[in-house]
Amino acid sequence: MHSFTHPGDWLHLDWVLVVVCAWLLIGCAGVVALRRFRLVATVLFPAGAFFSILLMAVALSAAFAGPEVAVLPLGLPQLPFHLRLDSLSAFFLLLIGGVSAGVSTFAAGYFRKGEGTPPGLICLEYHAFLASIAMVVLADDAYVFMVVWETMAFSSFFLVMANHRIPEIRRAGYLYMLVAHIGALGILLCFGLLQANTGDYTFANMRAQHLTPFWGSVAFCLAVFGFGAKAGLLPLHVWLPEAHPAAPSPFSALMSGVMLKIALYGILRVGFDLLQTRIWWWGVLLMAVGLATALFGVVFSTVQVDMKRLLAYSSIENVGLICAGMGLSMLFAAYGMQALAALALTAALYHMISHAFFKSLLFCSTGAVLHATGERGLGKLGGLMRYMPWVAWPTLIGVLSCAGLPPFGGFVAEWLLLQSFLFTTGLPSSFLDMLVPVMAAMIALIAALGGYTMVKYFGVIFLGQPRDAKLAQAHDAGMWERLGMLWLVTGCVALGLFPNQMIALMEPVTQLLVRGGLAHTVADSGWLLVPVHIDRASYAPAIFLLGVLASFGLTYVLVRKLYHGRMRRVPPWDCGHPWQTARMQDTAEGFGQPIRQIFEPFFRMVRRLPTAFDAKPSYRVEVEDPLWHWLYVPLVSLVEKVSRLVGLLQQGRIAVYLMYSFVTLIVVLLVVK
Amino acid sequence: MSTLAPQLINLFATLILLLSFSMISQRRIVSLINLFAIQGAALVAASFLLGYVTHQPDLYVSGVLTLVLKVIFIPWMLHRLIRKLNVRWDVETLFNVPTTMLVGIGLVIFSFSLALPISRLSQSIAGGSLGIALACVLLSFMMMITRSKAVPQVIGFLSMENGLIFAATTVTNGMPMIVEFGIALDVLVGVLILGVFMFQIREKFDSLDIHNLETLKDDSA
Amino acid sequence: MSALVFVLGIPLLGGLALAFYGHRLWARDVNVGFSLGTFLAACFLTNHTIDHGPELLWDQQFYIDQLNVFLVTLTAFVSLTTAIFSRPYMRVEQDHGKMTPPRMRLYHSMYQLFSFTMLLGFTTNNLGIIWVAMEAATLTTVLLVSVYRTSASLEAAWKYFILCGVGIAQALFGTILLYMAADKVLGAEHATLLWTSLNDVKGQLDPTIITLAFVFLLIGYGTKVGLVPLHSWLPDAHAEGPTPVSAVLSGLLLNVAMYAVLRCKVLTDGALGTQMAGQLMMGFGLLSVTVAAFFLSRQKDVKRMFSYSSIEHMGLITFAFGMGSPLANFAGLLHMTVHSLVKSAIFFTVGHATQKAGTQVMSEIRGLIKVNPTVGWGLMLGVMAILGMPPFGVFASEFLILTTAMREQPWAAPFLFLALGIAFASILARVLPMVFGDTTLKPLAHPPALLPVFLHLVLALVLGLYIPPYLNGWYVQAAALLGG
Amino acid sequence: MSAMGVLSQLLALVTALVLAPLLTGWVNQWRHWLQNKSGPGLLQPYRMLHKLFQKESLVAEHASQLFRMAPYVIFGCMLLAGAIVPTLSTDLPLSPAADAIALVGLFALARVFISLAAMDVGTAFGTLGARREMLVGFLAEPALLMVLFCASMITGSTSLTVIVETLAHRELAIYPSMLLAGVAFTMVSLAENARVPVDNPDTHLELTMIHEALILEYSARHLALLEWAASLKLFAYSCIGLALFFPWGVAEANAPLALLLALPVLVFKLAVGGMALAMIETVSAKMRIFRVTEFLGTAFLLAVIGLLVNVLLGVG
Repeated sequence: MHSFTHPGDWLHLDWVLVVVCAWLLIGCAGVVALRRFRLVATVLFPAGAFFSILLMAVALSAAFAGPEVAVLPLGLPQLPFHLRLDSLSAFFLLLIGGVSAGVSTFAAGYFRKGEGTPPGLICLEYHAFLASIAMVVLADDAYVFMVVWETMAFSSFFLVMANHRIPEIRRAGYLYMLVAHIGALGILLCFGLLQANTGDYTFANMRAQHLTPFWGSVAFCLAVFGFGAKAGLLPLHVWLPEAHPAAPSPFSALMSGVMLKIALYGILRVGFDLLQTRIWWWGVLLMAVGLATALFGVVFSTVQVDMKRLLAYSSIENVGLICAGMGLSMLFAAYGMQALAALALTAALYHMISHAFFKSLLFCSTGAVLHATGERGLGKLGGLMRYMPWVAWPTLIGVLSCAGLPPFGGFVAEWLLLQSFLFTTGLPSSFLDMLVPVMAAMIALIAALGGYTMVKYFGVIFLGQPRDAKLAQAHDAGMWERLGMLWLVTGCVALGLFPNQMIALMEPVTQLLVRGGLAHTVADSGWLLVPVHIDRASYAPAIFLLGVLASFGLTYVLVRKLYHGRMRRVPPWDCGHPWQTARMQDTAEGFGQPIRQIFEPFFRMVRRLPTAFDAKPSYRVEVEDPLWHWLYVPLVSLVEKVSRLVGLLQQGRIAVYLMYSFVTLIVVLLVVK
Repeated sequence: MSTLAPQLINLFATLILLLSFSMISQRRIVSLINLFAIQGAALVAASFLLGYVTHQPDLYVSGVLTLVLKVIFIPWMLHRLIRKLNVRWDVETLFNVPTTMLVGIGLVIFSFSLALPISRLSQSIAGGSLGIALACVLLSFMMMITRSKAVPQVIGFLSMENGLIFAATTVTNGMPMIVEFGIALDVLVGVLILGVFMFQIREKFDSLDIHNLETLKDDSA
Repeated sequence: MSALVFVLGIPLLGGLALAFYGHRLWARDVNVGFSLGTFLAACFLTNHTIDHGPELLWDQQFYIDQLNVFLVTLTAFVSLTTAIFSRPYMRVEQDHGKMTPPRMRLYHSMYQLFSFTMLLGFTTNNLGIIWVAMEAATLTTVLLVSVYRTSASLEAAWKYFILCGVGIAQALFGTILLYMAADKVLGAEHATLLWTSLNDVKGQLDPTIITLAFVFLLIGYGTKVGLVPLHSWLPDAHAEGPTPVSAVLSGLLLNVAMYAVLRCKVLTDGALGTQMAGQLMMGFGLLSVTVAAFFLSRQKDVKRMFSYSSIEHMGLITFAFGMGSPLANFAGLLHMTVHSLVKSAIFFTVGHATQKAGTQVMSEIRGLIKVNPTVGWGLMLGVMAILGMPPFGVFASEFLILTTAMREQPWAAPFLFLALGIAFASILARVLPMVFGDTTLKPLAHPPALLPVFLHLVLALVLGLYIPPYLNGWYVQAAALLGG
Repeated sequence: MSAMGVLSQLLALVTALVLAPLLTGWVNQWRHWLQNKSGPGLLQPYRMLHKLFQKESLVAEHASQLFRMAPYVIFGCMLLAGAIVPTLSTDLPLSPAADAIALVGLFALARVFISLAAMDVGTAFGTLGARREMLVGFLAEPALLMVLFCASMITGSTSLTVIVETLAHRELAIYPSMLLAGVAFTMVSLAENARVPVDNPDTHLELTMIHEALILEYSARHLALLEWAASLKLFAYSCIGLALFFPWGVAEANAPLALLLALPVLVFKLAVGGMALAMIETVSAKMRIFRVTEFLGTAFLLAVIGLLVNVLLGVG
């Protein structure tokens, strides 16, 4: 361990460790002040936010510095904790710091008295969660990676179980923990393979190993399985729509925004960095899984009626898109096309950081709405724009960015992704050449559907008339909550308007992973974002926004000047039907109905139609996840069947037990002879 | 005398094997206890003979120990127990007797084939008896499985101990003294505890049938 | 006059003293006193061994080396904490009328005698005495299991005695064969069952006899370890006895049996040279882990569930020792230590929970966190530890076992993956409703002694995050002793 | 940013603004002639715009600022679209700022804002229209993207000006992929501009209207801006169609007299396009709303097949 010299010349890694320890201290302080909710809300969480900003600053400066290594005295005797801060971890630390700063400030204003677990305990779990996330990104050997990886799952499990009075939340917590642990076991076995019989679990040693294609593929599939379970890739996604809505909103924001990215970081670290062998079908596998997850996620998010489940499914969609981008980059890297691999990887990284910002913003807005109205179902909300402008407008920016509309970060990520998918003329096998444009078509469709979902989300909650009388007393967000949301909004806008600077930040990461980068072409094109060549494609968000605003302002002024600006408030046109009520607006189910009709085979619908003889006719449609019935229910019944079989072993009769002992003796004697 | 001893040892061994067989097929408890006592006596005789032939005094001590325990005290205690619990009815087994006999023979063949390569190497004069001892152990093991009453199960357990002690004395001229004492002590205390249990089972289930000791199980739905 | 006299003397003395005064009110504190004395003596013994290395005592009858000295300390420590836990527990049991004064006397004296037999089993050098100690341990625990005199505890005790008696008898036959093999090599007059002498000469032992001997020994002591299919007695015995007894049974007695198997494995490996012993142990270990995992999902009684979890963990430990490489041995020893600590901690919290709910059926125990947060959180953290969540030591050893398994025996990895996954799913499914949610339970009269629980969990946490070099040296030497 | 470039950019803007209502008027005129009615005249759209700008705007009680801000945003987007699409010359300084994908994004932005504004009022018709608009949008947008990708696959670039220049200079080759893309493009533009097979622009019948439902609540200057934006959208779509499929006659950089020539060529092409559109409208009947998804689905598949054909034949 290095001596504690003057803080001026500390390594970036030391500063990150300072932030991590600070978070843990704040957590412990939370435990001390268990019930004093005011202290926790106004002192501890903002302190956490301050350290997040510090982490962001350190990450920014570390992005361009060379990799730093440190060894902590903790851990197994022969395997102390190895930590390493390279450009990939710096990028993710930047993401963590940025998002957690906003979410911590929001969380400061989020707590009310006497709700579920004491705020002090939540503060501990929250900051332990943050600390473990930051450490996962620094881990440089299998043991410390697994320890902090499962501590992350462990602490977020308690966050999900914050108000465990409700049975559904307990069920969600259980499912979440189970899938997280199964995934962790998968990762453990993958690391077991990666160290290839050397017994040395450090990543440096793993990088030096050259696995045979077979064992390399087994390790990669285990990694995709393990990290996919945490990221919510298709077959293992069932926990995400249960767990994220169950957690209090600021934490589901952090889980959706940051934790899913850490799972994808895992795939990046193992797939690109640790495994030196590159095989082309790995990319195709990742792309296929990614796109299937994305399509599944977006289709399901359109038909949800609970706002947090809608966002959870939308997170699944975005994770799928990022995975597809990574898969394409791996495909290019396998064929040695560095430039295109870098383009695809930059698209994936850009999508990660923009999704982190706008998804946390949307979850924070649901938190504010939930606290103001106490209502989570979309069916009972509406018209909150008038009562909660400070929440509505930032959410509008989040919605536009999530829908991938031009001036914001979401569009730049989608733009880069489409560019990388489009220019694939050089792939040797014709089948792949054919496959990639089809995937580009799917990405376009998925992005468009994302827009559909977001219009439904914003329209049903904030616009129109309040569908329930008590919505009128909805109070706007507090000072802390506004501050947190504004921070996240600036993040989204900055990502949208200054892509060149962001891509310059991602340059070291792509250089590290695929030894190629976009920086040189992007750097010298000033305002224009030119990934490959000026003639190929270019996009200048600032000029684009300027154009729209200029024409907006010009028309506004000209119309006021040439004509007039008189306006009068009148009741809306009711087409001769006087009893227009708020309930006549489109409900959440209604808005999702066309998608439900088009993508019929995707869903497992349970309809209860009213009959002629009903005293109180009611219509209910429940849309369930088909995978739950195709994969999980048979799996559970299989385990039950086998355990019933095994149960027969313990019948209670002593003679039978003696028989077991006798037969084992005879059998083993025969075997040994 | 030197040539006579191995034959005598083998005689005692076959006697013990015969007794084990008869105990398996025996239906009445009182005669079961007596057979056990006779088996104990044969064991004592074998150890005295071996002690005399190999001039090892501790074999005499182990013989006396077995005599006191296995021939006098335990049978007396079991008889008293049966009189007090007035358990006099016959002992039905789970499988009918012929099948148990067939299985018994199979076991004997198996243990002989198992012990054959070893007994050739043994220097002690009664090398061959290892197979017989193993057969006694397996037979009494099977007896415990097939009996559905508490007392026969205990007797099966004790005759297994007899087989083991016999193996120890014949194959390696007895175990070190400290171990002999330990084994004897354990067996004694074990029997005492089993006696206490039988009282409690009798008092709790007012029958010594093992069938009502089957409540703890996991195969229910 | 080394510390060994006190290590063995104090519990023996305690057993005898408490036989007369066990029913008194202050008997509980005397019990704790004796256990404390034993623990201090064990600490002295450990320091002594660390400074001077392994040594033979009292004309070679007792042998202390790195392997058994850390097990002695562990046993002494856990019996101390269990004694502390049993003070309030037994008082509540007495209030509920389940424990009459004569039974208290039996309980206390047997408790001390039981720890004496375990310590004897660890420290003796004579394989025959190990057998006698195991038999004595079985006898004492049979009385402890049947102390409630209910029909279920009676049945459990009967099965426990018969099955273990038969198992140990097979072990005796194995010891006799071992003695026979030694007799051939060392000659008749100074043939001994002393492990050290056998260890020196294990190269020349006759392979066929040793193979047969190891089979009998493995199946004999394997019954006591609870390896499937010899495990049938374990769930009944651990569930029916009073909770301190279950804690000590699950935590310590299984380690003694495993220690005996290890001693025999060292001799067999030396004699045979092949990996037969390791493969047998791996086979049994894997079978136990998989079968026990499937049993877990069927359980309705909380103590039965955790006893199956003990079978699973012992299976994992046997598998680790079966692999035989130094790292696997290290992992096995670490897992044995941490499993004892965490499993006994869980049994402590479960004890309090069952006393509060008045029943061991899990569906009637709800919302522990609401009734008594410390018990609730204690149980939650304990269960998370036993399921192998990282900050705790169980994860460290499972990490090593799984990765070495993936490296050396890739065929075993899917079984381990399946078994650990299903075990995690079933235990968490049962424990979560017990800990969280609303409840109708009422707090108890006597405040629970939860110091031991958190003491154990902190130790497990330390073993998970930072194994002090002092302790690590211990494990490495012990692992080297086991060879491979 | 040559002076010539700025001039051609301004010219493009002005022509878009001026010609758009004329194009709508021309199409309506032709439709009425084909249905042998004497139409309201070619300049009717200008008169309507002027009338609407005079009126006082009536805004619903519950409407928020978004409702009043949306028309300006939508008009701004459509104006920018007109500026980006190379109508008269390819020397447009603004064009590098947004390529084909950004153009599609721009249309999507306009669509989202109009839908949100429609939902803001809180009546049944607004939300109904918004849902249908988004339904059409989510299928049309990827189809349009695929059509533009076909062209960019051939020309190797997604920037519209580069596409037009390369296509214009290529000798007259028949690209099968462009044929498929052309059919897909016509279907998409019919749907996007609310033409007959998908939606009837004139009707206010609740069951059928999509576009009209969105602008139901607007009046006076807001309505005028939205109508103007709708015609601008039609103008932009037809210019994209011309740029992709009939690129000849568009002026290159620094060729002032070619710029003068380009205007009449554009007007002629638009006239022919307008007639074809009117012909399609009178011939086809309106589809049920749930048939629209199949209609747009086929358009999307056609575009994707066009893309594949492009890859298969190795053209471009």
